[in-house]
Amino acid sequence: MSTRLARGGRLIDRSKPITISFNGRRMPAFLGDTLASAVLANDQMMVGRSFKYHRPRGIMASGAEEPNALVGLGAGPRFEPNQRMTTTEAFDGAETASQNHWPSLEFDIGAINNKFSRFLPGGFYYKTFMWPRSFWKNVYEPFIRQSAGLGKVPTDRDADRYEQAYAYADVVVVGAGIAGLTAALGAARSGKRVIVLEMTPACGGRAVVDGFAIDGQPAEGWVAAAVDTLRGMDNVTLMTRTMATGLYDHGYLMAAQRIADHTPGDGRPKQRLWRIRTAEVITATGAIERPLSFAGNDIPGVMLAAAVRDYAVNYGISIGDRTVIVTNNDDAYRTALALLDAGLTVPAVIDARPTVTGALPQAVRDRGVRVLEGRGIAKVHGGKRVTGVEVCVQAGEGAMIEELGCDCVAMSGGWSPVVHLWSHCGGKLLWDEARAMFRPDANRPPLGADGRGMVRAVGAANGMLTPDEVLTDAHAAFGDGTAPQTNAPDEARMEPVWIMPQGAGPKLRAKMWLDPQNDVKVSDVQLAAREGYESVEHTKRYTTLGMATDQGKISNINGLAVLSDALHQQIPATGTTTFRPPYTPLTLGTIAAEARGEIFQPLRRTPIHEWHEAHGVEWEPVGLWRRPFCYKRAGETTHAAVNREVRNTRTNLGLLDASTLGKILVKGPDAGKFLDMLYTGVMSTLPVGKCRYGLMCNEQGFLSDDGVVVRLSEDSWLCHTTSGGADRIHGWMEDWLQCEWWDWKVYTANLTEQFAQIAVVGPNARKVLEKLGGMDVSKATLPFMTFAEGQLGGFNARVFRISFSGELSYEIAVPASEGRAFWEKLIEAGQEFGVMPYGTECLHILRAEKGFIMIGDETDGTVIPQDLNMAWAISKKKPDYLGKRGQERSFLASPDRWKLVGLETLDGSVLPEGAYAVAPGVNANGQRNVQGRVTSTYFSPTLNRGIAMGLVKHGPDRMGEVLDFPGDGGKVHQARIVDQVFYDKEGAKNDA
Amino acid sequence: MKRYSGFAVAREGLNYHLGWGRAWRNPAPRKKYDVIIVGAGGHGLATAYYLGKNYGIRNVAILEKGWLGGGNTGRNTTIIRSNYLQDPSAAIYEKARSLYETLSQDLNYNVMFSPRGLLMLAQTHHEVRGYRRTVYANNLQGVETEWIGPDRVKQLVPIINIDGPRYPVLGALYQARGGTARHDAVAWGYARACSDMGMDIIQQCEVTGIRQANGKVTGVDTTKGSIDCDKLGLVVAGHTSVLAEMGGFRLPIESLALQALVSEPIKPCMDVVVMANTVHGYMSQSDKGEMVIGGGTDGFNNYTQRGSWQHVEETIRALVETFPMISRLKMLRQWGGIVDMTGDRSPILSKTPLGNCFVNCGWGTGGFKAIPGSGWAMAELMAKGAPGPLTEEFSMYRFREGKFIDESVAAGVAH
Amino acid sequence: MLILECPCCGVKAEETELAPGGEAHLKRYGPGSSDEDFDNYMFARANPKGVHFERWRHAYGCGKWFLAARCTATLEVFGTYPAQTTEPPAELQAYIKSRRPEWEGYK
Amino acid sequence: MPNAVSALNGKAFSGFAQITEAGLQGMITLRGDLASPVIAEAVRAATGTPVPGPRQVVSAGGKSALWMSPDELLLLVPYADAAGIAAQLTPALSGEHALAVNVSDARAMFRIQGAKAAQVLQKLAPVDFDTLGADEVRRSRLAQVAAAMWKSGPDEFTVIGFRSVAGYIMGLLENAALPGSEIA
Repeated sequence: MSTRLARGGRLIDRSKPITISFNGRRMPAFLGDTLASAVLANDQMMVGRSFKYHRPRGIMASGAEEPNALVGLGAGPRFEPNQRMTTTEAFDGAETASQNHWPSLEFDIGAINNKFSRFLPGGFYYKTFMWPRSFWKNVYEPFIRQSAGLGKVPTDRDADRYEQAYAYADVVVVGAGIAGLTAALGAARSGKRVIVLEMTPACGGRAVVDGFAIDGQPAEGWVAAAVDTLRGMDNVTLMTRTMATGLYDHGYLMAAQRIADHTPGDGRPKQRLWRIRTAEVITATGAIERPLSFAGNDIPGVMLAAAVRDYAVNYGISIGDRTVIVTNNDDAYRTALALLDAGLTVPAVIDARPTVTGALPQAVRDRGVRVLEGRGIAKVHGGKRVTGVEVCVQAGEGAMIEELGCDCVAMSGGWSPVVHLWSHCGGKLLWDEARAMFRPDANRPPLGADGRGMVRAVGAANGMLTPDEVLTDAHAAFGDGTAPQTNAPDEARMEPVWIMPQGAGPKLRAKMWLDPQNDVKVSDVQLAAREGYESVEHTKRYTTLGMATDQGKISNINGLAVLSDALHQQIPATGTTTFRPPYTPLTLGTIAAEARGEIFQPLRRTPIHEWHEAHGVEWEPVGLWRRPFCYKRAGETTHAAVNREVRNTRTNLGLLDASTLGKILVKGPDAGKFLDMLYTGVMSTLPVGKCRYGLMCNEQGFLSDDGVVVRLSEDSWLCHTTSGGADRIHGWMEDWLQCEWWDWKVYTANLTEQFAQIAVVGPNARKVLEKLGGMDVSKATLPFMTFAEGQLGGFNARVFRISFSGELSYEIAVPASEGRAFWEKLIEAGQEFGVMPYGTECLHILRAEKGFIMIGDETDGTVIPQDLNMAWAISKKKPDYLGKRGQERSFLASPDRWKLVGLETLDGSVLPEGAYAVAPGVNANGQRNVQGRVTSTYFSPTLNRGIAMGLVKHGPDRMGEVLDFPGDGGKVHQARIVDQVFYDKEGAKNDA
Repeated sequence: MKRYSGFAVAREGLNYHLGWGRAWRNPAPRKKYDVIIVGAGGHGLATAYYLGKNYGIRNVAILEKGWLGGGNTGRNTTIIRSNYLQDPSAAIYEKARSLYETLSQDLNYNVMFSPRGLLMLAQTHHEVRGYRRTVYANNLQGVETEWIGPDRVKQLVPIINIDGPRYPVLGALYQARGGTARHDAVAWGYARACSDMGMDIIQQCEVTGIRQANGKVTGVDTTKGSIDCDKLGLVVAGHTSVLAEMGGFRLPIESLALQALVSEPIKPCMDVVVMANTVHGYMSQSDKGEMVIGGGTDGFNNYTQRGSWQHVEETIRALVETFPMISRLKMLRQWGGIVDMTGDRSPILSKTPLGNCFVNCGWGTGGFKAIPGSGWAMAELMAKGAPGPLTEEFSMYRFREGKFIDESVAAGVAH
Repeated sequence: MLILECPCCGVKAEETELAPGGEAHLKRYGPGSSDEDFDNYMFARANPKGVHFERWRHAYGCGKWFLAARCTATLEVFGTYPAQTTEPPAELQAYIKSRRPEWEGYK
Repeated sequence: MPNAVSALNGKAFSGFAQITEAGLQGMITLRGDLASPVIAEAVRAATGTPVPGPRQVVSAGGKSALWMSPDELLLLVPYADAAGIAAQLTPALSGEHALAVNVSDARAMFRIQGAKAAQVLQKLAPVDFDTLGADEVRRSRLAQVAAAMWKSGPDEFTVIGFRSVAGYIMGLLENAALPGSEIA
């Protein structure tokens, strides 16, 4: 059984007991425990079920590479699935639950898959589940989805908050083991701005566990001193609990800092995502131990040798009473020594190497432990826990020599450098035959903005495995003088062992797990090779090797080796799969950071926004703005409110907040010439004080924006744009001025937000302005399409006598800071004239009744002004304007284009929005022919009937014709083609 | 070749699956082929497959510079839909969708087509207008879609936040027979079928030049020697411009990086595909349980298959806002692909200035869903040497006339 | 996630402060131009896998457009320069040549 | 201007740093050839300062001139004087190709104060504040909106953004300054 030892555990604080729960069982633990060490202290070896066969799964590792130990953590708004126990700090009251089983961890119905495992090899689903056809969607898939998936589904809104922050550095050192600390000290002493990132709460990495001396003092002491030195330097920032998740182009490093993961609900952000821009990255990310592939290597109790050592030294935990060690290298003997030091039994060390010499093995022999040379494990006994192993000759086919009873197997297949960060941004690897590993190829590093290498790997991450190699390599990164020295013994080379035993037959190979979470076995990879999935990417995708939540940290290299062997080629010929960010899974909330709720996106408010809110507004999002759609009175429907606003504006007085309209000042000797290029019409001839409606097209010739242009003075014009168009059009102007006509003397300024603009509309419009007083707004002084500036009711105002409704109408601009006050003044003064505010829907209906087009309704990016019968707004004389050439292309110049007309249903009903007018027959693809479509359609309270506008083939020549518009539920709407102006055709009202 | 079936799997199981043969051969290139397709992605393989199946043209080589299906076919978010606004798009995407319905049986390879239903959320009045218009168009195009209200959306997607503070869901464009398929399986299934017809799929074979004589293509130079052909089809997505350069012509194409990501797997919680275009994010749940997420493209030319981080961030924050419960899920893996964007964001299936050289490209961010239809139409174009009804609108010369196929007008995006 | 130094204000801006603007040095063709010239101006793009000249706007900064020479295969930035020019500066072209000897040069 | 109200009417928040909407502030956009002596004279007359160098802010007697782009300055003057000064600038610049316009109402200004003021911005702007000059204006973004920011005093930053998103900016700054979210 696994239990807490009476002493030891350098990371736990025995004076601070805590309690966690696992599947409802309360378990005592200590501050400093991980969830993994906490449950192991309580003999909970089995912690989950595998993905495919639902086999029992135990903790295998002690860090980020752990494939099995995933639990649901917390509850309700703090529930988090797939939490990795080996990297999650235990805290008092932590609730955890195992995953992927039903009804219980101990008894799981899904384990039936295990019984049929030989019929469910890699990729079996591609070969079956095809008949009958409908069964995939309705039967097979639901079953597969149900038994797949891992964690439970969160249901609540996240209770925690997250944030991000930017940081800048000359050097970022990733990993605070002895390699990282050595490199960081070198960089810091050379005066560089240094950031050190360590994923765990404590620094030191493996050295402090393996316990040799550095420069005469114990590794632990040396590490503590190095950390103190770094913390004491102004040019160094050292962050623990911070995972470098990904490296992106131009030295952009992403790092997730765990702030309140282990102190939930203390008010701090749960995590902070650092976006670090650095000139250089030093990866000191260490190495990951490889499992060995022998039958039953997935049974709970079979663990990585170094992990067994970590649990003993760091957490004072004995995984088992009797631990058999199986290895192909010397390092695993450190585990034997650690266990012996802890007073535990090591029945034997099974070493695949034919002859084993060297200091570490000798030290183990000296303590009376058998070292079985040239041996391997044929199979492991046990179901939910190891009970023993069968020893065999590694070179043979698995015949048993002896059986060893044990409750833990500590395996070591050697070490693989952690090359993820190096690879994320294009760094290449080389195969080091002597060390039997892929390691960074210093000649092909990831490139920075200047095209030169931006990453260097040091220490174990660079393939250096013995302490002295590591320190020498790390020191060389920046160091002057001599590298730190250790007293660690020399180690004999490991000898690669890809399957155990060498000659294992199919039966054994089908029980050798490569990827214990996804249940990928040696036999599956061999099957993929046999079937021609020869590319490593094919094999990965076909078998799902390395696609589990650990992303193959422990399984990839063994899988590659097995694949290479099956293809009879060298490992480098096979190559590796691509390493994708993030290194460990990154919480989505951390990525979204502050952008939630009210600050999810900017909300643009006009100066009158709050007034609308206080007066029954129903909002319409327009870009990032909110505009009043209508103002509802108590008990009023939206439809009724809109109709009321329309009728009142036509008969009395309406106010519209038009502040969102774009207002761009264009000034300079060449401004007129510039505007003549920008608009389809002529603006240079516009007299000062006059207004003119204009259209803008893109170079394609398609209509992109419209608005009223005002000549403010001899050399300055004010261009109104649509609400959505303001920034776009201003950018468009600057683009042409800066990049095409840079010798033209024109300056622009976007004044959109400088002014609040209010449309005062209706028969009583002039009356209310005259009541305010201060300016002569009479028909004589201020006729239609003119402009004046002055004082209106004590406000500095610009008054534009323009109309988008067909009513007598003024648009008045006042400084934004006074917009609210001016609006309220109009409301107050307007009472006697029946004033009411109106919204965008009323605005739309008013303009539609008058047959005015609306950008975004009549236009959709494929419509040209000619389609809208607006040739009158296009200058024939001008040699050029933006879009003119585009409009000359055959399809745009075609006489067969759909053109704008009015549409009136025969029964007075409202045509469906977006409906198409059908034509006889079908096209070559069997699609019904069409001859037009509805662009705007409303109920007109003024005319008390439906009115619409649409684009119809040869429309203007077909007045009076009736078209069919298929609507919803098979209903066909019939509408007659009519003049697009439905109301006050002669324009008497506007002229009042 | 051995037929796939449950019985076959069981039978082989008794023999530890030692009896399975290769899914596709791995031949050396011959001197000459009737047709060479460059690019063994879904579109290239499908083109070859329908050349053989529909036109009996089987002396075909498919050349692939890397490994088959290793481009965008194996990097996309596997969404299948045909609810496009414009007639030509609707025609070819619906052709593809309907072929997907029976593709597993046609290929004897389970591509796991899952018509689980697809929603495009309308979150502004502008989108409501655009999608209602699309529904009316689809009904006339023979594409089954419907407009559904917020309540129905909530019913189909219980985890969605209908009344988000910023963009309440006003309804959705719903295609019940839209869904997903297993992307790798589509490439592998076509490859197996092509190989079975005697076609040569030649991997690790990069085209380095295009040979021509008096205005007609005669063959290609490759890293495995030069190979002659009567007809050449370029079906290489993001690398089309590079091949076109070899052919001596330019295309209205720009190569951009598009990113996608998956979360860690959780138990089933979303049975449909949801696209939210106002906030630029779309999401479905794979059979493994991963939430499969995609977003927008970079705005600059890029061949690195590495996109810029801010697009991932934009997508995630949009989806966390739309599906608050995913906040504590974790991103497991992110990756990028190189998409080929045309001037109107619609594909090109066309003859080229070079005789007997045809191009199929410009699928941008939406190619996977089109694979069978694209292959079907391209095969017709190449076999007959002239465009059929499915391809005639997709000529590379449409831009000169200004005859665009612009899908953005319905606020729809081409994912 | 690119960094480009804005030649107008000197800020080393990151991509999120910039707006990309497509291929640089396109010659505008207006009325009177041939269909082919106009088509090429509007749509035909070099889209090279390698050295690319492109437009950027320092949208969140000084608001100015500028041009950049960048490798689309490695994202190496060779340099940035003002937009008011019809072709890349000679010294920049020389530098690119030194970094990419196989480059055919600016045409 | 008795009716004038700034975007957030002086709203304030106290977290690990003090956030304040600075109220009404006169601002004038001046575009032209910044090397021209005429411009230099006009700037002197308006703010009492010389023309700032690239990315520089210069101040005198409560007025400032900010370099916004190679052909654009932002002049900070008392709100009540802005319209008048803008009006005087135009004749002062006659004969010169230039543009001077009052934009006081198009913007909102914020102050962030406290020993950890920089941390608030560090969470929102892709800017290296350690290397930001004492008199340097940095135009960048705060999360999703444009802003100009500079170190306006010991332990104080000033931020200028657009008026319509003043509420969003305030929300960002408050959130970033929440107690407990200090960076180390």
